[in-house]
Amino acid sequence: MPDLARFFRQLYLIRRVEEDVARIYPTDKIKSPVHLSIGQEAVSVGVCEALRPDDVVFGTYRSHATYLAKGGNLKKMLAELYGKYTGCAKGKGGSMHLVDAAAGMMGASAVVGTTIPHAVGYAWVQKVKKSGRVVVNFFGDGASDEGSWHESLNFAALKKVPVIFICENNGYSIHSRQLERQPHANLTERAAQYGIPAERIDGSDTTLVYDKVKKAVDKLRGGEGPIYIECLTYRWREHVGPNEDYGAGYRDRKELEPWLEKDDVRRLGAKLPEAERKRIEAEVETEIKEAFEFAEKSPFPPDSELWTDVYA
Amino acid sequence: MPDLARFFRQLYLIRRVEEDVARIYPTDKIKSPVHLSIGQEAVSVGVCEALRPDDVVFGTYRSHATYLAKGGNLKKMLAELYGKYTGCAKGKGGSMHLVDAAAGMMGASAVVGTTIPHAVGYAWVQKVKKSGRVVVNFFGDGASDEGSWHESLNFAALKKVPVIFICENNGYSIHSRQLERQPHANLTERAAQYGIPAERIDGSDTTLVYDKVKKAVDKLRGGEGPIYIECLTYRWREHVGPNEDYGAGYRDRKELEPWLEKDDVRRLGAKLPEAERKRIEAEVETEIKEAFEFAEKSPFPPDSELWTDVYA
Amino acid sequence: MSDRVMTAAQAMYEGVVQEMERDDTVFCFGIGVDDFKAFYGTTKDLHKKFGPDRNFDTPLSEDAMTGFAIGAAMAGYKPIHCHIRMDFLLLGMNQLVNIAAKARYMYGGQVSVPIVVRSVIGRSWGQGAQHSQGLHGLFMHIPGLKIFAPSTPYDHKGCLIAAIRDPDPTIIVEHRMVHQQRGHVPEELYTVPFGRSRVLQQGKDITIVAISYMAIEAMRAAALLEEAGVSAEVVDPVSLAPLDVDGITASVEKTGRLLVVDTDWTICGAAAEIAAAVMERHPVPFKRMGYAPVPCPTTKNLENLYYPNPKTIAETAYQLVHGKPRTFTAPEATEIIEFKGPF
Amino acid sequence: MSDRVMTAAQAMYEGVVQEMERDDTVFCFGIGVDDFKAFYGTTKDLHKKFGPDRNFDTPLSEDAMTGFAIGAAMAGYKPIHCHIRMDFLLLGMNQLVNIAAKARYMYGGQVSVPIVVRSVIGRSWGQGAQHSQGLHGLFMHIPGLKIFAPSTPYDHKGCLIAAIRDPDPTIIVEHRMVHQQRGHVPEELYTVPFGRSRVLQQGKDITIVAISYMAIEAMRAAALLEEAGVSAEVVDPVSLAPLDVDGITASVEKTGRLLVVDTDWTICGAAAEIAAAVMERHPVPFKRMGYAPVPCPTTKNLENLYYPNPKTIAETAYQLVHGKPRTFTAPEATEIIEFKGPF
Ligand SMILES: Cc1ncc(C[n+]2csc(CCOP(=O)(O)OP(=O)(O)O)c2C)c(N)n1
Ligand SMILES: Cc1ncc(C[n+]2csc(CCOP(=O)(O)OP(=O)(O)O)c2C)c(N)n1
Ligand SMILES: [Mg+2]
Ligand SMILES: [Mg+2]
Repeated sequence: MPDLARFFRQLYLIRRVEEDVARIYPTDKIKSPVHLSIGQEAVSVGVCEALRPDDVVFGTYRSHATYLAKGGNLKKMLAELYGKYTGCAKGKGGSMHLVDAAAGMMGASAVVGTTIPHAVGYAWVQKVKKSGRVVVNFFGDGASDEGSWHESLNFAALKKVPVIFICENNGYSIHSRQLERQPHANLTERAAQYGIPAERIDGSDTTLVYDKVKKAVDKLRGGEGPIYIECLTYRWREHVGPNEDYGAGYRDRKELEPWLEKDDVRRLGAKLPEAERKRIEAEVETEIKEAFEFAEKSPFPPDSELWTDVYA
Repeated sequence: MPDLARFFRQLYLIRRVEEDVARIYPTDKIKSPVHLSIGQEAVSVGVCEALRPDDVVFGTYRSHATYLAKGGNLKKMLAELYGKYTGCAKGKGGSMHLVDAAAGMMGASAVVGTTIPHAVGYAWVQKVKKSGRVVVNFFGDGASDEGSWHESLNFAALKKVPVIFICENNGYSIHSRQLERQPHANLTERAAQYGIPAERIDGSDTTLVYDKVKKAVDKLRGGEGPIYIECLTYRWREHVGPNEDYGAGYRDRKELEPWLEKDDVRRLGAKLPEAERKRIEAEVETEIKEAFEFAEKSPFPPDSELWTDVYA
Repeated sequence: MSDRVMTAAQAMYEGVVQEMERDDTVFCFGIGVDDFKAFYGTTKDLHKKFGPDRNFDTPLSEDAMTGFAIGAAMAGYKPIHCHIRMDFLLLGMNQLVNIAAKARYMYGGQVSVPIVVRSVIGRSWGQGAQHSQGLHGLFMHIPGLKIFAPSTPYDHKGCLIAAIRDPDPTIIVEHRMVHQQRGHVPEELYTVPFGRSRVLQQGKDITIVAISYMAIEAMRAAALLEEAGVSAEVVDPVSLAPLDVDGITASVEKTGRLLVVDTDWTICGAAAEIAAAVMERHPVPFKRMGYAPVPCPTTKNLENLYYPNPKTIAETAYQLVHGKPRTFTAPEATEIIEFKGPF
Repeated sequence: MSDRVMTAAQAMYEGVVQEMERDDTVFCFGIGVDDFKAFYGTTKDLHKKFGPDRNFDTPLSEDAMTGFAIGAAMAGYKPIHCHIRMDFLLLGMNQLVNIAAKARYMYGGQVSVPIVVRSVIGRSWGQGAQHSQGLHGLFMHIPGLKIFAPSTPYDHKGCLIAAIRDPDPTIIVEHRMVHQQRGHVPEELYTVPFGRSRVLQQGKDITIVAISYMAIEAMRAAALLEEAGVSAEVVDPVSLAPLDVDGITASVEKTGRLLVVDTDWTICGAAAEIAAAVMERHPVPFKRMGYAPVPCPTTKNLENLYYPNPKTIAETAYQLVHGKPRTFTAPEATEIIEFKGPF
């Protein structure tokens, strides 16, 4: 049963964390690139709410939402963005390499398309071990251009591994529209040709995403797989960095409008009793405030950390 | 108009050259791997007969048939197999890297799938120059597993370049059946998803292949492209080397039988008046004999050739 | 001619425009070349000037796009394939190493592959392990490839033009912090030769061979060393393949000491090669500096330890010259000035 | 124990069987591992013995299959990814360099990638430019990867077991001509240490450091040199990353001369690194030998010039020791005996 309050809490948390990241960014306290998910939160929340804690996700450089939706530790995430020793990767990874193995967030890569086969390999082990655990891979419409997409889907289908491919199609790879890189906007139909059940859905509808993924997860736990879901969504801010970029020339603000109307942070919030919504918001604000304070106060890693974690 | 005598001549030439290569192989005069096309000749002949001399083809390590069908020089091919200075690559390339730029055979690579994007790049230039020339790429069902296949088809379709993708599907990659590597035997359907007109045909029927390619070529000369044709065929000998390998355990000789019946060397030969067939055969035999003599008698490259052709 | 002072990025832009005007077969392509960021400004509006076939965006398909360039080059065109990060070349390695570097040889001279691969080292602003790599050491290993790594605006323009006109596959190693360096650039078309190093500063006590951005850091170190009474000769190899071993050795014969500083790892890298090649000819005391032998950390304080800098270069050089340590005080790091985020 | 004499390929087979018996999470995969050729016999019927999930064929998808191995390793399994040619690793470079080598670091220690990559140098029988390459120089350049290149049957088994048990990504550089070498192999499970070289033959006049098949050629050269009164110490690095610089330097300190011979190119290769690392510590006269700096030609007479051989190794060593040339007469080349075609 979808728990709207819980959905709202997660959406609100992610939105507000990223808004604050954007707000703080001009201070140069975060000295590394940030790729914000603002506008795309419903995909991560809908997907991860349908998962068990011991299920596993692989993300991209744009993974603040995925990390938090999967239950990744907020303090460690912000400390990581600040380059602090208390960060999830001790400051060595930054925003593009979020990881929280305990929460099932297995890592994110800054080279587009590279985690797709990782998810397949991880899922194959679950199948062999009959663990019942499910693996999800988040990637974009741009990543779907890469050879690794074809090779990974083919092999996942061949081995029938319990992986869900979540294509977060926000219509752009940096400033290139999908149709500037692909002859047709038919990634779902392409995926289906590998014999993978594939569907294109509105990725701004958290409950819809949840329902689809929940059904997929149930199938996969029973030993079937893989499944592909293309979630249509929209990136509200610039590709990288804290700002909007509707003045840059590659897209018009008009494109944003329908997505603003479908914003589930607002839509789901409005469905909750006001007192409950306010309580959740207050809780989340406190959590965020504490996490930023934690990040601010934490120390940078000692020099010796340069040399650790290369070889075991 | 398909010229059956010409088809037969080309099929017979290729078949007989390769049979003689196989016959001579145990003498160790050819000290490098040979991947014979015996059984697959109809694809190369049907395709290349539909091309103009200034059209261009890119092949694979299994390209004896492609090279000869495109009009590559036989003497230079055999000299190349013998490692001689008079070979098409001066002995530096061997059987896996046949090339005859003057005849439009632009080269063959031993790394599977690598020439697919070359054909796309070459064809793109023809489109930009409006040269009217068409490019053909030969590759296998195995090559279709590679990421370069996906990336190349996507880009060719996006840019609408005049390239014909000829998938020579002989059902195997070395000893692996297609269905051991792909969930479904539907490469044509996959190709179609890129918006490429795609068709699966019997690759043992030279005239059929010719007709299909002829139509494709006419379209492409008019500026449309690309086109994909999957030609079903069968490799009669072992993956590499001169022998049959039905005793190796991975396939049964029964599989070969229908292909023997459809053998166009025999079928087309039988359609010709006997005198004409005999005359063609005799001519070809002389040509082959002379070419082997040429290869035998030619010198090995001088030591100084080690150092040439690296930088211009 | 102070009106001809410009950044290295502007020099690249000027060079490519002039070559595209001169030769219709030259074209640029790669992710983002025709967007408003325009590949660090170096391909700005080339599609408007020369048409959409001569400056175009691509899907994320580094493997096939490298093969596409090779095919276009085989057909007689001159592709300039642009990569915003050198790290992404790893996806094109098979085409670069197994085809581009070998095609003419394995096809017995019948085929040429005159591609230009521009790739930018993305150091600065917390790029981390996968967006900061200089990997020229990998490509120097492969016969058949040519490599430029310019450090001055003058050489940026001259190397680009030389690469475009050359019949061999050429990789240009750029660096986004070098892109912002300013210097004099002649208006006319000119080429910089392959296989010729450049003495950036004469000196007599030690030869510092420094690559790409490290040439700039080495010049800063040389200034520190001068204050300490050490006269450093700073040599920029400019061309990494072929390498000007004779020119570098001549400098070492004069100074009697060698320090190689790279924007790459030293193990099996340019620093190993330059040291070994010089030692084969003229053995002297030497040292190598480069990335710490670890992946690049993101956080600034560790990143500062990861890279050689004017202070550590000066200290290493001083030790080599005098056989004893001396501590140098470095000026403020210029990194953030030379490239500020977010990407 | 003459009954325990076997080929290096047999030693690999024995090692993998024993490890798969010991540890259920170890599995082999790669093109052709479960066919009748069985990856040079080293994976023969493992799927029958251990089930189809523990020895399986794959599509031609080197990039994703490398990523697959990484994902399986992250999930706690121990993949052994088999490549019949080292040349094909170029298609997996992105996963190996950008992920496997960096994952633990960029994920702050939370993730390990204990993959084993077996890759075979395919020299012999006219393999040409794309099927004969040793490319270990590329991988040595990258911190985070470990590399073995054994030359004895003993080390083949011990390196494989060490690689399987190691928590880091390890590449094993094999050579199909070395696969046929015979030697004593203990029955029990044992590991060969990373970072330790092996003295194959003691000597006092010159240290010949020789890698993979070149260790075998160097032993043949040492026999020729002995007849000429030169006592060569032959050192096999075994572990290329980490490299036993101390061990190699100790040998050079004893002999006073160094010759490095590689089955790879020397520019930015293992030969450059070994020479530079030793010279930094203990400068002596030295030389490097490896592939001629060209793509590998197919025809036999040029191929003979492309590779170092006992004769050229002995001549180079003799020149280093005596400062003057001497011509050696080499025994018949053994290549065709060690690997005969067609593939
Ligand atoms: C292999 C590779 N090529 C190019 C890039 C540069 N790049 C970074 S993000 C990005 C866009 C990817 O688009 P998509 O997969 O749709 O994800 P989105 O950013 O829209 O979330 C590109 C091209 C990269 N990081 N890796
Ligand atoms: C990238 C790469 N991977 C693996 C190989 C080994 N290999 C050589 S030929 C071949 C089979 C390819 O099958 P297919 O494309 O169907 O062509 P066919 O041999 O059937 O004509 C393989 C796997 C290779 N040469 N290159
Ligand atoms: Mg996108
Ligand atoms: Mg096949």
